[in-house]
Amino acid sequence: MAEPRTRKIKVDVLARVEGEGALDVTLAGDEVRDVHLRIFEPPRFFETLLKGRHYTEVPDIVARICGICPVAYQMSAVHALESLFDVDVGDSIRSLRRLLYCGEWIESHALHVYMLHAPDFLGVDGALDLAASEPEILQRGLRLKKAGDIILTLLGGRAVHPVSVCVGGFSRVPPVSELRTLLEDLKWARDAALDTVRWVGGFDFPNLVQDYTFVALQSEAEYPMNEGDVAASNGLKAPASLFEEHCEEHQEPHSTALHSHLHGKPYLVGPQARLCLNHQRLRPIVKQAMADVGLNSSVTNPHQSIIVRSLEILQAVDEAIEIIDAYEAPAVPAEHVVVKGGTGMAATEAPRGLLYHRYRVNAEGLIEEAKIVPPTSQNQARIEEDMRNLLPTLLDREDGEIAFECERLIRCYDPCISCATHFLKLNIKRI
Amino acid sequence: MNPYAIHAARIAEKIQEAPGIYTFRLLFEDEAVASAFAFAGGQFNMLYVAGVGEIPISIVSDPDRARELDHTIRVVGRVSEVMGNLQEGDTLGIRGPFGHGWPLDEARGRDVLVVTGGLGCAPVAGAIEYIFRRREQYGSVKIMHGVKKPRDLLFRERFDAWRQHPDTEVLLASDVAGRTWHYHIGVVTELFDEVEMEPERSIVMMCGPEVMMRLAAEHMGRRGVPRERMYLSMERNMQCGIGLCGHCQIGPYFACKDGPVMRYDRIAPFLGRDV
Amino acid sequence: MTDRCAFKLPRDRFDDLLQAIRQRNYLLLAPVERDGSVMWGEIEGSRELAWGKADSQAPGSYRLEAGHPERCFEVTHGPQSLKSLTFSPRQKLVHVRCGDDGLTFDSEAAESKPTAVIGVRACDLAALKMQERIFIEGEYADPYFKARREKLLLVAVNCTRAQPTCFCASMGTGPAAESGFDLVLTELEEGFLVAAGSRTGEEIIASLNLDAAGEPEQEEARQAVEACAASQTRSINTEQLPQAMYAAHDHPHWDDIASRCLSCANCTMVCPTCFCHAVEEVPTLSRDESERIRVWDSCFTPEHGYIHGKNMRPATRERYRMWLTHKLAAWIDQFGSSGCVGCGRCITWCPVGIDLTAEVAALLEKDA
Amino acid sequence: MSEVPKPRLAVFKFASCDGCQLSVLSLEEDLLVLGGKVDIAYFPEASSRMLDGPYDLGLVEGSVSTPEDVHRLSAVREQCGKLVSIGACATSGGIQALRNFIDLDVSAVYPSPEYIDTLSTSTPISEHVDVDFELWGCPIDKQQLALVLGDLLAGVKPRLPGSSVCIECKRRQRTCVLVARGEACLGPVTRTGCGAICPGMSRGCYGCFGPADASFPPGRSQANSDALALHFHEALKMDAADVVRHFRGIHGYMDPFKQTAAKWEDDG
Ligand SMILES: Cc1cc2nc3c(=O)[nH]c(=O)nc-3n(C[C@H](O)[C@H](O)[C@H](O)COP(=O)(O)OP(=O)(O)OC[C@H]3O[C@@H](n4cnc5c(N)ncnc54)[C@H](O)[C@@H]3O)c2cc1C
Ligand code: SF4
Ligand code: SF4
Ligand code: SF4
Repeated sequence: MAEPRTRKIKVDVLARVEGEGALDVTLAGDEVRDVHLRIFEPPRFFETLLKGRHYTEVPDIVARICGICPVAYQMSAVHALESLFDVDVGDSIRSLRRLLYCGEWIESHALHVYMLHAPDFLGVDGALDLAASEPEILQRGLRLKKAGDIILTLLGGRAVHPVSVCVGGFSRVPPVSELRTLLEDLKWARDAALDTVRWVGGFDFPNLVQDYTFVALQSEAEYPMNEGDVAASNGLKAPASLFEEHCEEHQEPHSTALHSHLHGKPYLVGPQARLCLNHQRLRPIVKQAMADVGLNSSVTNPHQSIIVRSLEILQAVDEAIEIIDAYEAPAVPAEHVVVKGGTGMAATEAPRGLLYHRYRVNAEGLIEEAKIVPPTSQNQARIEEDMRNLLPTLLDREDGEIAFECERLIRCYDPCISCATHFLKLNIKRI
Repeated sequence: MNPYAIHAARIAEKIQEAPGIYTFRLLFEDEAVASAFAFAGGQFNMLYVAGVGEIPISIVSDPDRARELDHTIRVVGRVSEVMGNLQEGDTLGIRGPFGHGWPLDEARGRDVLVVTGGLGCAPVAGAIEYIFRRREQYGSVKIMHGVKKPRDLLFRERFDAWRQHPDTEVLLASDVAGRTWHYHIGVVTELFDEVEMEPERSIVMMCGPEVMMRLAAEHMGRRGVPRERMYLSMERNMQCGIGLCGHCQIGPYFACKDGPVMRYDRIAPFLGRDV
Repeated sequence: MTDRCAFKLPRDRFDDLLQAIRQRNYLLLAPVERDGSVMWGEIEGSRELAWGKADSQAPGSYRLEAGHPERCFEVTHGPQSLKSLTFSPRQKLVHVRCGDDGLTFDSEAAESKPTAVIGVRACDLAALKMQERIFIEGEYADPYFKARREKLLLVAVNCTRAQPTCFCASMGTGPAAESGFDLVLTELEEGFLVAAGSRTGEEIIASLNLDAAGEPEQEEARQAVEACAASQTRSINTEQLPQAMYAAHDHPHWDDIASRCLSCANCTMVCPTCFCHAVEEVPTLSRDESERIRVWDSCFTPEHGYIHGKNMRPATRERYRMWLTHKLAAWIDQFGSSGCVGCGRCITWCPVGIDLTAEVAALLEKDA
Repeated sequence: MSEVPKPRLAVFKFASCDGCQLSVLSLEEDLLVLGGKVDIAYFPEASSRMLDGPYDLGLVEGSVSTPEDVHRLSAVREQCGKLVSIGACATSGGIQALRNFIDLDVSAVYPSPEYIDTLSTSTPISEHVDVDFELWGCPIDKQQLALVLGDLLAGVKPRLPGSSVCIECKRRQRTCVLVARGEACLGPVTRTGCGAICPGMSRGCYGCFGPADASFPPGRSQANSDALALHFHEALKMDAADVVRHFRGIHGYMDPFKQTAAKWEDDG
């Protein structure tokens, strides 16, 4: 039976979660009564705005959903549309797209690791505070981020909202000689990424173990980015086109973000999920680094996500170098597209986790319906669950300390750099 | 020589002439540059403020003493504003001198009529000093200067000093009255009726807003001053100062290298026009 | 076409010519295909030229299509002229350091590498001559232009194919390259004719041991070039210039143009004689250093005619009028000849296909 | 010598994608220079240290799209000496201003609309408070940002060119995609600043730096988007709906793009 509520959710709405949020906690004595992570980023209604636009405009529009991971939105969108139009991009385009995505992973992860997360372990308010105490660390972080930016800029024209991605391929692909100019910086970045893993591996991690259901793409050939089935640690494995059958969204009264459940339960997407479900496909240098810091593929302490992210930087840098070494320019920058009406779906792995898009397109190539499920909204329910587990251990602390610990935990999930984390206002009601 | 080369100069003295108007006395840092520098009255320099930009500013000091370069600057916009905040001891850059100045040779033996408005008196000041130092070589000198408000009058002492020279008249006008204003109230062209002139032996030098100069030139023309003996100092956008950047064109002329002082008969067809 | 001592250069020896130039330590620049048009690109040999291609130009439109498979100069002129090679679109002028002890200025050195440009057209040579007059023959010589110009070796090509946008014949600048080159080529059915225009050119030809051209080849070349001139459909009636342009200052047709013109400045950017430039100040964030950089500018920009408190050319009407009046009238008074060499680039590369020859014709008509 | 306090910088966010704030963090070496020149008093994206105002310089990202935003913005204005809006959202309402052209019925899209507090429009900062400077672009250009910050901190009025993308495209010797490929390109009517990256990537400009300001000193844009629209229709054979979509994009809420799109919508 089609539930009326479910149907309503299907209406084209994307409640963006990156942005501002607050946490409302109600404690009744020793009991945690209510935990509400409130996201109040103003909704931007992308799914509505996409209606009536031409499919060729989609990559430029969805990029604007997030300035930190625009490539992820572009990738999920073009894959969804290509699956509808039966476009098969060749190996060369496929590897260029992977390279572009590597750029975004490096940029986004380096930003999170150095600028957002590490300060929690170093006892500073922000990474810029390191300028005086540990300038070489800060500089390494900025330069590592830049290594991602230069890949994005070379392939896409600029690091934020790159302009070359299109359905069928790229508007322009670089000649071999151009790509090679990246190698020197990337080789530096590989060393820097290794140093980063060692550095964060030595942090002091609060002891917190969570019982996660992980969801990520899984692909036989490679650590997942653009392709793969949707897999879960509970054993689920399904083509991405069936994502919505397993993961459902619903609106919580306290938030403009839609919450997702896998078979009715919260789940986690992101680096930890990817690692758990794909660790066999990590590159040798990454496996070695992981062993060196003594990390197990199932990372259940959210604070250690900083190590996983650092490993993924290494993975992306090392892979980028390999792609460039093997690159041969495709015969044409983009495959020819024959428009047809219908629905196309795809999921890719944004830096912060699985990102699902679905488009219904008419015969003229105009979008009739769009659905976008970003990673942060999927993690929402899971984050609240974490809070529920964390709070009982903090009950005897000052409100300020509780706030800090909660914020810190939320930051582990890299919801989006502007998100809840820092803007968080903690309201504790004790009754 | 590279015409784009800029030379450092130090502000030896800063004088506030009026609110937002300053005269800077500049000395080149490099002795070789200083001793090679020579200019004619009415020429300008490109003055440069680091990190901000370069603007054309007339040299108001005496061409006979080229070591000390005076520039009177009115704060109006981006570059001039920062310049106005510079202090004695600060350095700025100079490129110049550029352009063609006042027709001081041609004026020899003639009556000189100077018509200026607003800050337009500054670019002529050097030329006037030059004439007075060779007083006997020139005929009568009549200086007519208009301002919007009495407060806008600069160089009050200079006007007073000039007035003392033989066979010289200084007439001032202000659009509006003021308590200390003992001079004419009205626009500068009205002063023309107050002076005796012998049009056929006169030469006119004008500097001020373009409309004012056009009206004044037409007026003088009606009085019988030949168009080829009226000279106007023109203002245009100047990026290079040497006739290459194209911004300052007035018809077929480049205000920087063919001017800024230009003969009325040549530019009359283009005055008040945009090409 | 002036008869020079011409030699036959078989097609299979074209590369020898290029290598002879290269051996003299010149970098070779030639029109190579880039993103759907031809641009000056560095080549090593003749292989990289646009063989078998032909361009087709019209107002606001350019397409690179298949051409005679054995010819490399069927492609006429792309958006670039020689301008970008001598008057660089972006030229650093001065580096400024701001220390405690005041300012230090370092002028950028004027330097250039020996560069041979293959495939220069007659209109480009005429434009170069014009720019030389502006940049190095006036009161102030521009050292950067001069340094670049001195290092150029020019290999011209006589045009045997005119575009519908070309009107060099009416401006007296083409289609034959008359002077100002080191070598000149004419592409024929069987190979090329080559002639020298300078001592260096003569030396290069001498080093190749070529046969002198006979009358039949010379005749073929002459006819091809003449046919090219005869095929031109556009023209400007230069007889009444410059006065008629000045007189058209208040013509209502300017408003008509302004309704179509985008003020985008493409026409001035591709124009091989336009010389306007602005100087940008680019300081570091710390402000201890700054650079002054000269960039191509245009009378179509909002800033071009601005002086404090007044914009001399506030709207498109005045800007287009500035451009056309300058090109066709003021230029003659300034530099002795028209600023337009009839290459038609501004017609082809105007996004909306505004055609100066048509606009002039309308403006020179008596008021409608 | 007593220490002169450093100017205090604050960065505020309204409805946006964060890309423009990210440009601040992407300043690389200049970020450290900036950190040395100012006291970053409020910049939640970069630091959990959030000091109260007043601030000497405020950067505002994002558009006004909720009733709450309106109040917060006026408080922000009061606290900031100089206020600079950065990016398309802040200067023109951004891509989300496309909602201004549709009947946005929140109850139709949210299961429980009573929890969604939104305005039916997304509007630029300057529609609500005075701004001292606008830095355009989606996202803003890092070099322009550095120039403007440098000017403001040095007490210089910032100034950026208002000419078209085409100028930069030609300076970089790129092939015009509109002329050589017949591909729609908004470059002729879009303001320069991005480095003409779209033509550099062999595609048409989609206007992310907003309408070129054909007037100086800055004022209402005079870009002739009507003429370009007509050309799209006549020479590129675009239908009216397509013309509308081209001008109703990231800066669809800005005149003259807004008016051009409206005209073609009426005709179509
Ligand atoms: C020959 C000559 C002599 C002069 N002599 C004097 C004098 O003695 N005293 C005096 O006070 N003034 C003089 N002026 C006027 C003086 O040059 C201007 O007041 C000055 O240029 C104003 O500069 P600003 O940056 O302060 O003003 P703004 O109004 O900020 O800028 C005006 C100038 O900036 C430039 N500009 C405009 N738009 C842009 C842009 N987008 N990007 C970069 N630059 C731009 C233009 O060159 C414009 O003319 C003279 C002018 C000329 C031509
Ligand atoms: S036509 Fe315009 S851009 Fe060209 S040189 Fe003349 S003024 Fe400059
Ligand atoms: S004439 Fe054409 S190319 Fe020139 S500014 Fe106008 S629209 Fe642009
Ligand atoms: S070319 Fe246009 S759309 Fe592309 S980045 Fe530049 S301004 Fe934005």
